[in-house]
Amino acid sequence: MKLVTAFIRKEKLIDVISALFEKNIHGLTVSNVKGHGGEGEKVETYRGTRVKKELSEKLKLEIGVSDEFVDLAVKTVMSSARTGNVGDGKIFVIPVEKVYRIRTGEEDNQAVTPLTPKN
Amino acid sequence: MKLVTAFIRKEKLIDVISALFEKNIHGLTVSNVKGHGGEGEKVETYRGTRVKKELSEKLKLEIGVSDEFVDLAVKTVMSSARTGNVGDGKIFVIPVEKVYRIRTGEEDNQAVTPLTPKN
Amino acid sequence: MKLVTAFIRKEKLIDVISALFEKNIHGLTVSNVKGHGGEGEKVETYRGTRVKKELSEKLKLEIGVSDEFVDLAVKTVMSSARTGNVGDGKIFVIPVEKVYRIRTGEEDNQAVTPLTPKN
Amino acid sequence: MNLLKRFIEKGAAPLIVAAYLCVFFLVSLVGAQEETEAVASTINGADTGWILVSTAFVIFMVVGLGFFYGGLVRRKNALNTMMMSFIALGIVSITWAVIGYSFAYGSPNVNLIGLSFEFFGMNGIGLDSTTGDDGIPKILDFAFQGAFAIITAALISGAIVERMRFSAYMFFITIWSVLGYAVMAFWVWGGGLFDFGEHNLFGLNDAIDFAGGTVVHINAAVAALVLAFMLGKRKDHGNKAMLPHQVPFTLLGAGILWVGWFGFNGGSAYGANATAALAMTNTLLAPAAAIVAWATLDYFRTGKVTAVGLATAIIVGLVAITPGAGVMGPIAAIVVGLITTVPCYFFIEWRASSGLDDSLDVFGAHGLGGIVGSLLTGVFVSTTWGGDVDGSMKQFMSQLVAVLIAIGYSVVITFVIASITRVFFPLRAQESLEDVGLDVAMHGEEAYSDGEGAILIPIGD
Amino acid sequence: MNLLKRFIEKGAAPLIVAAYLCVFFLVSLVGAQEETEAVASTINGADTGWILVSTAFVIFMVVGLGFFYGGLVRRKNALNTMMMSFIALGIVSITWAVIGYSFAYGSPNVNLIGLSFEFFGMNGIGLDSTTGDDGIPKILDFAFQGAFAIITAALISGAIVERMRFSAYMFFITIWSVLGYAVMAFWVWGGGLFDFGEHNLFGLNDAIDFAGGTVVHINAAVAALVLAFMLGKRKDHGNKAMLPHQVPFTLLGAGILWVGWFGFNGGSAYGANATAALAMTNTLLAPAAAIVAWATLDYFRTGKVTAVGLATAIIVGLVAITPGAGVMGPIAAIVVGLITTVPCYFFIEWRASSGLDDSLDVFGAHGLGGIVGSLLTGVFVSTTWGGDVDGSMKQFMSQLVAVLIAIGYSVVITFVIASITRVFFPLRAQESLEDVGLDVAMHGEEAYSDGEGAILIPIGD
Amino acid sequence: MNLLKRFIEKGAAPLIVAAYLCVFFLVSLVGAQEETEAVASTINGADTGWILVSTAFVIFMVVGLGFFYGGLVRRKNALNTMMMSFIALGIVSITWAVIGYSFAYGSPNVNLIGLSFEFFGMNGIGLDSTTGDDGIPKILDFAFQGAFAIITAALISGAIVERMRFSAYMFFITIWSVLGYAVMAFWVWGGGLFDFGEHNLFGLNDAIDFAGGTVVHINAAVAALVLAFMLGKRKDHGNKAMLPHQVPFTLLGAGILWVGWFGFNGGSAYGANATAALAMTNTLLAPAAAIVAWATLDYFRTGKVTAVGLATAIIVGLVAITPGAGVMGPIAAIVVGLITTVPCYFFIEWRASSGLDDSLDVFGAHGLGGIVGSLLTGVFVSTTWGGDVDGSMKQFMSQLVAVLIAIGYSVVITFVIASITRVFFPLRAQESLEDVGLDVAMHGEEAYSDGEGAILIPIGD
Ligand SMILES: Nc1ncnc2c1ncn2[C@@H]1O[C@H](COP(=O)(O)OP(=O)(O)O)[C@@H](O)[C@H]1O
Ligand SMILES: Nc1ncnc2c1ncn2[C@@H]1O[C@H](COP(=O)(O)OP(=O)(O)O)[C@@H](O)[C@H]1O
Ligand SMILES: Nc1ncnc2c1ncn2[C@@H]1O[C@H](COP(=O)(O)OP(=O)(O)O)[C@@H](O)[C@H]1O
Repeated sequence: MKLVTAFIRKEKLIDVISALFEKNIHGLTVSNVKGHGGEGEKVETYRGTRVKKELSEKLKLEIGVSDEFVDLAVKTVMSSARTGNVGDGKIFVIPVEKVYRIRTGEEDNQAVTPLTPKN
Repeated sequence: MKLVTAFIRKEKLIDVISALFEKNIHGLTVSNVKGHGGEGEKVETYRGTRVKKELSEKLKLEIGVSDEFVDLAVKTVMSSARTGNVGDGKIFVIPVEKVYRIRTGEEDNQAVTPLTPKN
Repeated sequence: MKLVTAFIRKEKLIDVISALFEKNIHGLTVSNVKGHGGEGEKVETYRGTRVKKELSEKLKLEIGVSDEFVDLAVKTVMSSARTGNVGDGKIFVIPVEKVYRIRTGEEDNQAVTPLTPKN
Repeated sequence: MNLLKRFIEKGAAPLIVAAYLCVFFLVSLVGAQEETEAVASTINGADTGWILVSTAFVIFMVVGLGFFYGGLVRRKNALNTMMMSFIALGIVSITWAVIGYSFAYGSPNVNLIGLSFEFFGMNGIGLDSTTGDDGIPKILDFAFQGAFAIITAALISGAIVERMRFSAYMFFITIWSVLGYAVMAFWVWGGGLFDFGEHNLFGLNDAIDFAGGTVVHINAAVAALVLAFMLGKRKDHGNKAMLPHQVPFTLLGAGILWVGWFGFNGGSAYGANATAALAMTNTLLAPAAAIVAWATLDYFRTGKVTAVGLATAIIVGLVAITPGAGVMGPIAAIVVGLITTVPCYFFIEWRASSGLDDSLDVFGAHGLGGIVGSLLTGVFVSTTWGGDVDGSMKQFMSQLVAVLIAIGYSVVITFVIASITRVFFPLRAQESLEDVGLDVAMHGEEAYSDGEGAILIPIGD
Repeated sequence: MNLLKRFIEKGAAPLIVAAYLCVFFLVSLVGAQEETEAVASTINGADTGWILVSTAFVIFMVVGLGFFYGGLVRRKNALNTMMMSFIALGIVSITWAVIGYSFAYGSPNVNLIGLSFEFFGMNGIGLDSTTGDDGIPKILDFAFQGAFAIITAALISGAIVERMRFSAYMFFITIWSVLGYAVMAFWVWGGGLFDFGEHNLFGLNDAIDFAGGTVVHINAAVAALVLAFMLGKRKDHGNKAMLPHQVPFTLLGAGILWVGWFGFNGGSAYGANATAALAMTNTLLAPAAAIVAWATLDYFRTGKVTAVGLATAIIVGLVAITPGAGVMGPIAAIVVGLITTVPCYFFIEWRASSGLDDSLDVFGAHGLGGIVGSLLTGVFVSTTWGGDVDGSMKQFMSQLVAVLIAIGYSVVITFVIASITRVFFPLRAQESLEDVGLDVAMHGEEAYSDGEGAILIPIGD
Repeated sequence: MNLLKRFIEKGAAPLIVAAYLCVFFLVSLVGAQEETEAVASTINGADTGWILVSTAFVIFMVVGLGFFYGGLVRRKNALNTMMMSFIALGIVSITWAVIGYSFAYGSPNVNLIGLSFEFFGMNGIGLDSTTGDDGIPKILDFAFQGAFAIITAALISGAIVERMRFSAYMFFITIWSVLGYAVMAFWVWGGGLFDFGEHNLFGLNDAIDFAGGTVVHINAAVAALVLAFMLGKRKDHGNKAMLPHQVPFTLLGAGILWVGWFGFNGGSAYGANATAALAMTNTLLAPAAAIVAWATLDYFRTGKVTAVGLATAIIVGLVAITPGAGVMGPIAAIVVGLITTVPCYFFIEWRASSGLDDSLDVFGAHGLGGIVGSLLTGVFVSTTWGGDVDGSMKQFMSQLVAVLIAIGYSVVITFVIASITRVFFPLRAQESLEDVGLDVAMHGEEAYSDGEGAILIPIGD
């Protein structure tokens, strides 16, 4: 199993989620993050204080999937989160050794996704 | 070493933390996330705008432990975070290659947990 | 490739970021977390309610780097985030199987860092 | 069965409104003819101006209360808590127009008790009517006193936040604002029961309540306590730390309440005169003294002066001076502020760890503060400062008896009304909703939303 | 080309200010001599006091409006939205001093239309001048009416938030506050066009607008609608859920607006008298009725009483009673509140899912509410309650004609001014800035900042 | 040693309170007899009404100030900053009652300087006493002027937020409100030093300070500066970006301050008269002009009109017009607003990058604004507008001398009081606490808490 971890634009979230749902990938977690990549900096001014904001608001998506779903998840995120402008983000695929469903104690593949990917 | 990563219910946090402390697991990090799993959606209305909220507020717990602690940590989280209702969350066990304690530069097992698990 | 994941003090962020930039490491993501480690607890009082705050505010840094950058990233974070007092945090080096740049679809090393580390 | 329940739940509110509507239309037909009868007496512009302002200030208090309370609850219940204050502005204004004002200020149907229908549906209140000697338009008296009714009803909510069903709350205050508030207002200010002296009751003097210590604060606080008991404590009470989600709102609320209270107490002089000036000054000094006392206690016990404590102290000081604001000297006001703080401080300390889930300490602040303030009014009232009598044991006893009657009545009537409410609506939200939070559960909204993961539902769905 | 554009963009504002400065200095030289000419009549202290307070209250409304609107937008546009209200305090005060007041209240240059230069640059308004019979210092009348001009301009912003360019907005309201607002104020209150009866127009009565239903609410709402059309809808409108980022601010704003409105309507009685008292009471009861009605509709349709809905209901009720606050009875006020709520409720429901991006429903609340309220004033106005006439079909028609003229003029003038504005500034922010948010894009600030990742730029850089 | 220190730290506050208590009880015994002696003169209802309202407004300013300042600091210091304003409401009210009012308005013990004990412990202020010609109850004068003392003390806090120890601050303002504020109030308004003309000092005219430019703003700003110097700069000053954590609070605060200032300046006319109306209008126009000027400067320099800038401009304009609000014409007020903005703007720009950590620019806004405003009052004061003199070089010099004396005295007295404070409490919080934030460190609370990771401590622990 893998944890597909993507940093994406805030305004793309709904598109990405909807795309994932369509592919039958329903388990995911989102968090607010701030990132620095190739994007330009913003300058802000508060009275005499001028600051350069090095970080822009992004979202982090964590999607735990069984191995056969990895590619699908990556592709789905990639296509739905892309705008083509700098700042679209990255996807990291992280290995996972074990997965448990807290409610039932089920392990591994049972705990993450439906059995067959829907294309 | 592993990073035990759990997505749990907000209201269960204190129970989980206390349970971990009892087992002598003290190093952990919590963050606010929003997740989608098997839970039902909520509908909200703001004037004429009706929306379906696909995400519910959850917490993410990251617990870096040495290998002998993994099972204990997983079990402790699983039992203390369980309500039995849909939405209890998942635990992912992620491999870690190196751990460092920033303060001292200590590495690996020294950096994470007490040497012997307390049952 | 690795995801260098560090939990650091809030007030050290700018120092850490600047240090990383100097080493030509520009891709990173920051998030607000709360952690428990060796630090003392704080007691707060709200009317008659007294509480022990087990968690202190920290930041989580995620830096996706190609293998040759791992050590540099770790050392840079370690030296710039250190105060020497309890609570400086930990660094976890997590293996990554694949990295994608969403904008272009580029993979792996191309997706993360400049090709040669700058010392 | 379920369907029936749902019908009642969904149907009750519109039915009430429909009833209002009918009543009003009838009344408006009748009323039109009678309005001109009232004998015109001269309006005093200066006094009227001050009461106009005071009315606005007391309405502002309701907003302040919403924020004072709203900041103290958890994020997920912020709107629900604020709504309990704001909805009172709607409901109680209307009940006050229909019958509340009449019960409180009409010539009594039942001696000592009131229940007058003289001003039913605002009948008989014309543009030219005044309150008599005061030279205030009667219609302004209606609004000013109406604002008191609103804030009193809203005060109750502090004890039952984070668990009471909103529809039950609406139903409850609809009735309570009439039978709980208006009736007691008659006893205190309309010439009713609490004019012990006038009616030769128990050989006591008239109980003094300058601006509403008994009828507003004790009354609301006791009602709050009774409701809290009937509802039971929140699921998390005593197990989990429930911290104020936004203390600045609480400070803002306390600040607004203080400013509004200048109208509450100052306006109760019914004119822009020396008594109003005295009430104003006392309304500044008593909370100031309470702040100093509370901060000292805080500092002494924990080494830290807390913001929530300071906000609470403001309320305690304001409540304490309310019954005597215009009848005692400023030094006495300071003393009242200092003294009252002590029991309130320790009661609130104790309450938090007790099983009693008066969630935002309505009783600790308004009840105890009102009681101590009322009793101290019997001690410090002074003819030098415009009181009808000087402080005495007899006056103290008169105050005590009034307080006891107020408590007793409030216990009974609140219990009765809540029991009736229970017939139509479960008083309490389902336990699982407490985890979700009442904002989403009762109002389908979140106080602070970033819209993440929210998908627009096209109309028709 | 780009340089020129940049010059115009950056240069326009200072030029305007420079122009102001010149005008004022000239005026002040001239003015100094003429000021003493006005005939002193007696000032009524009580009435003056109340209007002093009312002025402060109406200014407070602008703050309230900023929060009402600011809470409803997304976090990234919070400051931009609030700034649209706050900047109006600066700009419109000045335009009002230069020429607005003169257009609205000077003796007309053009019959029925006004455009007087009598008080140009506040010329001729001295310390001793009064408004005549009222016994209010003329300079206070200036400030009180100026506050109305400010709030009217600020109201418009609700329709165009989250996408209008700030410089274009500033330019627009500079002109609109004079040609859009002041001109119509003359028609309504200065003795102009809307005094149908006096001028024997169309065989109608004078149109009644006690506190500004047409000139403030309909006028602003129609202007808002026109601007919204000209700007087009937000990029995300209809695709993405755009939720209020901080509903407590919206409640706070609604509360402040209500309190301020007591000065708006009550002050429009121009004295601390029975009419002010009536206006005050009606300003309490109509929104209360609107709350009850809105809550009922909400509850009936979705089972949930919403906080945003309640805040909206307050505004709708306040708008509805504005034109008739001091000329109809309190029961009528309740009825007005109840009736007006219904069309506003359903219009706003519908609007959200339509293509019309009147983002914060300025038209649904102020436009529709103002129209229905104005028409109902023609029905419920009553001599018993101080009106000059009783409700009648003729009065209803007079109201209707006034409403239609107001709408027509507002459409035309807004279109013209916005078109002129467009010559100097693109009306709309670049589309990509809508994603970033206008706070950063237009103001270089964030409403809520934790300073993370912010690096101090040394001066000189 | 440590124990002793701890005792002093923890013990000082209660001892102060104990002292208060003793004083009051004594006073109340004595006072009771003397109260009736004052000669009753007629109370003017209209004027009294307006001052009642103005008092409430000035108290509201303190709330506004807390939010203005509170929004500008970092999240972790929000409560501490707000508390510095709120605690002043408690402490200064009491010091004002004990001795402040007496020092400011009693007949002087020391000629020109004051230090009167006439009204010690409010002795001699009865229900019937008035301020004489004004027809305002003396006790209202006490409250109204007390509100000025409170806001002045609170203003100081802006320079020392995020690092001053709270107990030291409390101790400091306790003394400063008497020796810093009340003494200078006597000089300006009580008939003291600054009545140069009356006392034939330096051949100058009486210095004009209509509503408190010197005694409130310059005085507080200089004290702020001195304290900032004595404390030293924040650890992060100049290294790290310290951004306002909640700009909407700053806008709210500025809005509330503006509204409250109508009472501050308008109430300083001591009546509901033409001068009050003038002061009101000028208090609208000067900040409006300041907004326009500031926005223009902002726009010209960075292309962006900032919200924090706009809020600052409001304050600058308000401060600038304070000394001359009731003695100059409205066009002059606009000019004052425009002119004063320029130096304040550039000073504040420069300050941020200097080593001077006047954290929230108390000096830049209140000091510089007050100085320029005071001097311009000497230029623009006009008998046409109710001034005693017309603007002249001599008057300008009188203003200048008054400003210089005010600055000099404020420097000295603040230094002395802070040095005394230092004996009992370290002025500054430990450096490590600056990282944690003073909310947790000084008050044991967080402004915004989600309760995560908070474990309830059972009582007894
Ligand atoms: N190496 C990295 N490690 C962690 N996060 C990264 C990394 N590179 C980019 N990100 C995240 O992705 C976001 C967008 O990346 P950026 O490099 O600007 O996009 P692009 O790939 O289009 O140039 C950043 O704001 C950051 O949150
Ligand atoms: N595959 C997954 N990847 C990442 N997070 C997940 C995944 N599945 C569930 N979660 C997280 O766990 C939370 C609860 O999961 P859910 O599936 O509703 O619980 P249950 O296992 O009881 O059905 C979700 O809100 C989400 O945050
Ligand atoms: N085992 C762990 N797993 C996850 N996070 C940890 C762990 N240990 C420490 N942390 C994070 O690091 C922060 C500081 O750790 P702490 O142990 O206090 O520092 P130190 O290593 O200096 O003693 C904690 O607040 C927590 O966020």
